[in-house]
Amino acid sequence: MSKTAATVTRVGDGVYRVEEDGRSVIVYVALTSAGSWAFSNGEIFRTRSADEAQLKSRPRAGRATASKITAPMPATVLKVNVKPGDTVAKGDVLVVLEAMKMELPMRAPGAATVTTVACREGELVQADALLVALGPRAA
Amino acid sequence: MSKTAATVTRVGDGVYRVEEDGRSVIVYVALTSAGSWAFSNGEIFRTRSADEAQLKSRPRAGRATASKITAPMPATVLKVNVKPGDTVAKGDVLVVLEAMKMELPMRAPGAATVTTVACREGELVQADALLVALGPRAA
Amino acid sequence: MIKRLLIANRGEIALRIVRACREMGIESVAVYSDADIAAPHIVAADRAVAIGPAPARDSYLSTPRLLEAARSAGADAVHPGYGFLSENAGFARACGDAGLIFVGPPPDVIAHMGSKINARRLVAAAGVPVVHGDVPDDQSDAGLRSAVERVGLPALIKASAGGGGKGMRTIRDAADIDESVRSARRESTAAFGDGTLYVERLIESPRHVEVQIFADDHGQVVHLFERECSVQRRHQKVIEESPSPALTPELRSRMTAAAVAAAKAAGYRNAGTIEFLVDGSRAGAADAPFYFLEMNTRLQVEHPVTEQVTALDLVRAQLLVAAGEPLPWTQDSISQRGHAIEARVYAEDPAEGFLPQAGRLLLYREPRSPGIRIDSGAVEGGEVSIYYDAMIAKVIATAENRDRAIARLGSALRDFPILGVRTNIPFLLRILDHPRFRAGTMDTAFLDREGATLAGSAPEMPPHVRAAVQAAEHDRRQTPGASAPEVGGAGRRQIDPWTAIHRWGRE
Amino acid sequence: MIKRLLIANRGEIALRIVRACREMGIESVAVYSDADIAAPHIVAADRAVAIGPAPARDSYLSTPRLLEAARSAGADAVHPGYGFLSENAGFARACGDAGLIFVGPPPDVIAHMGSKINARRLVAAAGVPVVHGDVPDDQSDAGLRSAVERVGLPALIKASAGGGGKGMRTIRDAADIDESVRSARRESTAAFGDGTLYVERLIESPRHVEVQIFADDHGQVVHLFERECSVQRRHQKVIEESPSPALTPELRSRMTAAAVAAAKAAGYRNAGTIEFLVDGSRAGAADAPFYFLEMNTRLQVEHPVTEQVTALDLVRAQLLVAAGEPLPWTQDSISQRGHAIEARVYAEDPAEGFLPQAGRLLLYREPRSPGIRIDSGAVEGGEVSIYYDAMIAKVIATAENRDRAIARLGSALRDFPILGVRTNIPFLLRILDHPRFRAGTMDTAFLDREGATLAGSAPEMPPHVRAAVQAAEHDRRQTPGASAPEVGGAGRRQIDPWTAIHRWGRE
Repeated sequence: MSKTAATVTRVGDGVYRVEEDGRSVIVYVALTSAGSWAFSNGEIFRTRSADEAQLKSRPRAGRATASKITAPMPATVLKVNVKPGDTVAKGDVLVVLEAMKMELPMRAPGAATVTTVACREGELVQADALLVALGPRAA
Repeated sequence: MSKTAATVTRVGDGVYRVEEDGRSVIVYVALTSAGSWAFSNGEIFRTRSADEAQLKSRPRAGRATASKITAPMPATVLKVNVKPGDTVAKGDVLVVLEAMKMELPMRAPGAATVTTVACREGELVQADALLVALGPRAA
Repeated sequence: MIKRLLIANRGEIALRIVRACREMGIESVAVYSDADIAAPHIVAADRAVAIGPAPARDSYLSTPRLLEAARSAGADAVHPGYGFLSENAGFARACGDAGLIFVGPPPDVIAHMGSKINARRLVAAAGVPVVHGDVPDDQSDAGLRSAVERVGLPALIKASAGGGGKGMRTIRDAADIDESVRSARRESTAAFGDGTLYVERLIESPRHVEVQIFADDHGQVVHLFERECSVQRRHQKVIEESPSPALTPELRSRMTAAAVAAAKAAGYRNAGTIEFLVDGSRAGAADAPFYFLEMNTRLQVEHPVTEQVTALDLVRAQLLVAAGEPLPWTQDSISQRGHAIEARVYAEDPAEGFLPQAGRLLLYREPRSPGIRIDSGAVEGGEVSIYYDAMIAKVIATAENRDRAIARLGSALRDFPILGVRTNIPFLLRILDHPRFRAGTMDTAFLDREGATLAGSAPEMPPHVRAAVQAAEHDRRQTPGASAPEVGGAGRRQIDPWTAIHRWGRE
Repeated sequence: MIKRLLIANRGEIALRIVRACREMGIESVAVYSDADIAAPHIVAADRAVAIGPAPARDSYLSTPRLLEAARSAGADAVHPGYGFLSENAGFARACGDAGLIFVGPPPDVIAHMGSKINARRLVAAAGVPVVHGDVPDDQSDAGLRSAVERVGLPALIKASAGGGGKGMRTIRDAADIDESVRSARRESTAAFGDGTLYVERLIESPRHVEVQIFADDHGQVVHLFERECSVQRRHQKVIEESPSPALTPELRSRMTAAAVAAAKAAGYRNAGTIEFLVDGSRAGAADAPFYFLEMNTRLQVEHPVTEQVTALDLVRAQLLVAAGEPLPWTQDSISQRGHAIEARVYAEDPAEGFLPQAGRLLLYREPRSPGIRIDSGAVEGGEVSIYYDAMIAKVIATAENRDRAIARLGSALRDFPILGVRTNIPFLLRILDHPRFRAGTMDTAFLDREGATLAGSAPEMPPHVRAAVQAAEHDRRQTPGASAPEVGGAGRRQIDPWTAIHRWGRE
């Protein structure tokens, strides 16, 4: 786009008016050590600080690669459906977590054998905690 | 009253819960160098710091003693009805101030003679500024 | 339809108009004086244009600056709000000459109804009752004296250009006639540059009841029922409500019909209000006499009570009608349901003769509760300026009936902390508790009569409030680096209540 | 009348009840878990009692702790709100045994309507249409198989104790019957300790329309019209409105009559809701078939939309009726006017499969605008806890008609900044813009069908947003001592915009 100048004016606690060609938009900003949050006109924006980003570049919460199933958020372990040695198929529910009155079923990403079960029913797990480790499906 | 203990808990920015015998009341507090403000259940409370108090122990704004008429608040001088030497009767309007779209008539507290007029029409005066000084009524 | 609207006002009404624009997809252009650069109406608008220094006469009252702002922002319409230039025919005409849609009635209608004498003649000719009175062509002292004698005492001398009680005198004793005439003429000339006076018979203990009307370019004129505005101090409305406790259904239909007749006679367009006096001694009677008082050719401060009981959006309708569209309602689609009461929160000190207060809002937290609407241009940390009026907020309570609305308004006001300037909230609460108000029998003299007792005096801090202040001082010492020591300690977001508990043993 | 009410709940509904108490002069007693010590419902209440650790089962779901709190606070009544123990007959009975007024229906009614099979039998006997189905006494796999065969495919297997879709299975292919029966039984037993199942014919693309009813101890049963709740995700309501775009006046009167009949048959008391399915393929037709779904024996989350279109206070009426007083309304005094829509703002990430979000609300500013009501228990600096549900606020827009209400809700949501946790606000806005929603033709499968597209994905920061973030970072560097660096600089009350202006040249 052509070179333009935006004027940013702080008009309140975390509230910024960005003015461009006479038209102004309000942007709400919150900064944390983990990165920045912004809200404008109904859209939510987030950028992560370097280390956070690298932290989050790990397998997306609740998904599995390197055959590790991790907790997407702090939660209570409601149900553990597998034990080491079990063979599971894609989509099987391995563990059911509960947080904020919602059940979060943790499913197998593909056919595999359970090598480790790292959580107990009733226990409170933190975000990114290992729940279940999977190995290759026994032939 | 009998000795009781009140528990005060800060529950927000300037918001305090005062709990006594299980019943709690919310008090909003703002502190300034000039003293403290408080609001609770529709009532407004104010205490002045020592120097402020002494400052304010001067004639109540807009009233006159020691025959000085002072501005009750920052205002514009709309009209000056008197000049030095004029004799005035109790209730005569000496000066009309304007602030916040309201006319504030400054009246003579009693029969007197105008000794000084310390303001000009159109000028902006600060709170407690001298407007008119009065002397004893010439016999 | 309007594409880009310049709002020639500030504060809560500017915000109210910005919100209507957003919902309608109209771009809003706010204007600001040097005192308002970060004001909420500027933050909310799509565009903002500076129009000059803080004093209103150099900014919000300056027609050339406002027109220049409209031009530079590319606006195609102007909404004047209320106050400032909203009833200035010259401004309306100048907008039209500049090719801008003026959101309001035609300039000549504003001018005509702006003269109380002309308005009185016009509505009387339309069969609307006016107070028995006399408009002398001979404006000399003698001419007015004989007019007073023809009307009879007690009488009221009024200024044709008058408003807000200026140039108005009550005469009960014939000996006072000449002095009253002269002082009224002096005051009127000084205030309006027009000393023309007329005389009306004094109505004892009147009720102020006004009817909201609305007219479009397509011949439709409707009313939106009444507002009761008898609770006023020195002609300044303090509490407004709808429906009026003074009206029977019969009286209501007679008054609304009269209001529509007056609007038609005036060739009115857009939103307007017909103010009536109802004979207080007969209030509640189906045949209580009522009289035309004046017409306001703009949106009223108290329009929210009408919006609440009718569930209609008056500002949106103003913009539609101004753009030449038909009214979005027909008379029989408009109903009055439930009860709404508005209280105006002013920065003033009732205990000091209602002296207006200026200063920074150290703490400002609006109550939120079902049935509570707050229209305000204030924000915590903002400034109540000496340059503009002292109204901080309008609190509007809506409920099933009048008693519930009063209870709801009361608990909202008790939960509306404003610190840094004194407000009339304690005064408002005392009004709500007054038996006369509860009974709905207040007249326009109610506040001026009861004012002294209702004003109250600054209370001493009770022990529990002192305890809280001490805790705040303690917190301030604990958090020296706090950005906001004024409001007793660090920001909300760092609350750890367990560490913030204090115990105060006391006698 | 009730003197002191214990509110056995938290968050926005606890606040809602506290406010009703204040307006009625009833003392309110809030309860709090360790996670809620400084929560708004605690701040607002007259009294507050700690009831245990954060997990609900040890606090808000603990009957003994709640009863002990009521005893120690000297309460004479208990309002359960919604969720938690609100539909637990045992809790209602325990309150009664403890001599406390339970604000809700009698325990046996809660228990009876809690069994979907019993409720179905009861309303059917009262002539209320139910979906063609079969309740086999033989609960074996074989017994259920033949029940499915009698009903015919496609069919729905449901758990008698069910709710929220648990223990429910859709069967389109006879080959799936046995597996569906077993898994439904397993799920139901696990969730409710009761594996009893029944079979209903599947209604294709149904509308969820519910009717608010109210009954007192004096034989009066009234309805407060309907709520349209078809916009739901996995049986979780997201947007509710009244009136329903699917109902003709004829259908409305048939459904409300059926709801009143069901309530009478159940010997109901206080506020309740009859949920119906309307055959979506016939929606908009006067003779569209509708079927009883279930009865909710409590106040609904979405009660505000009914309050907005009827201008009645449901919580106040609940308290009056619970105290044995007659309903403050008669059926013909209740009207439905205008249109109200509620959107539930959840802490969840639509782009990540609607994963719930917990965390601190770094910034939380509610929009204020005429016609916008916000019911929320959230506050800036507060915590969205993993222990409770993810609803942050309900935004209710009321306007002259559905289109205006949608526009009003949209601009309120665009003006509702919540930072610190992701919310579904962008998702809600996309729903409001969806042609199917605009047309009012959505069925209960709408969101699950369109969910993927509506969920969207986390957007990149556009240049103007980046500029604001850079300005905030600049301000933070400028004010190292600020108590609240999280929210970009010093507190509101120290704004000096002129010193806070930055310029960003960019390509």
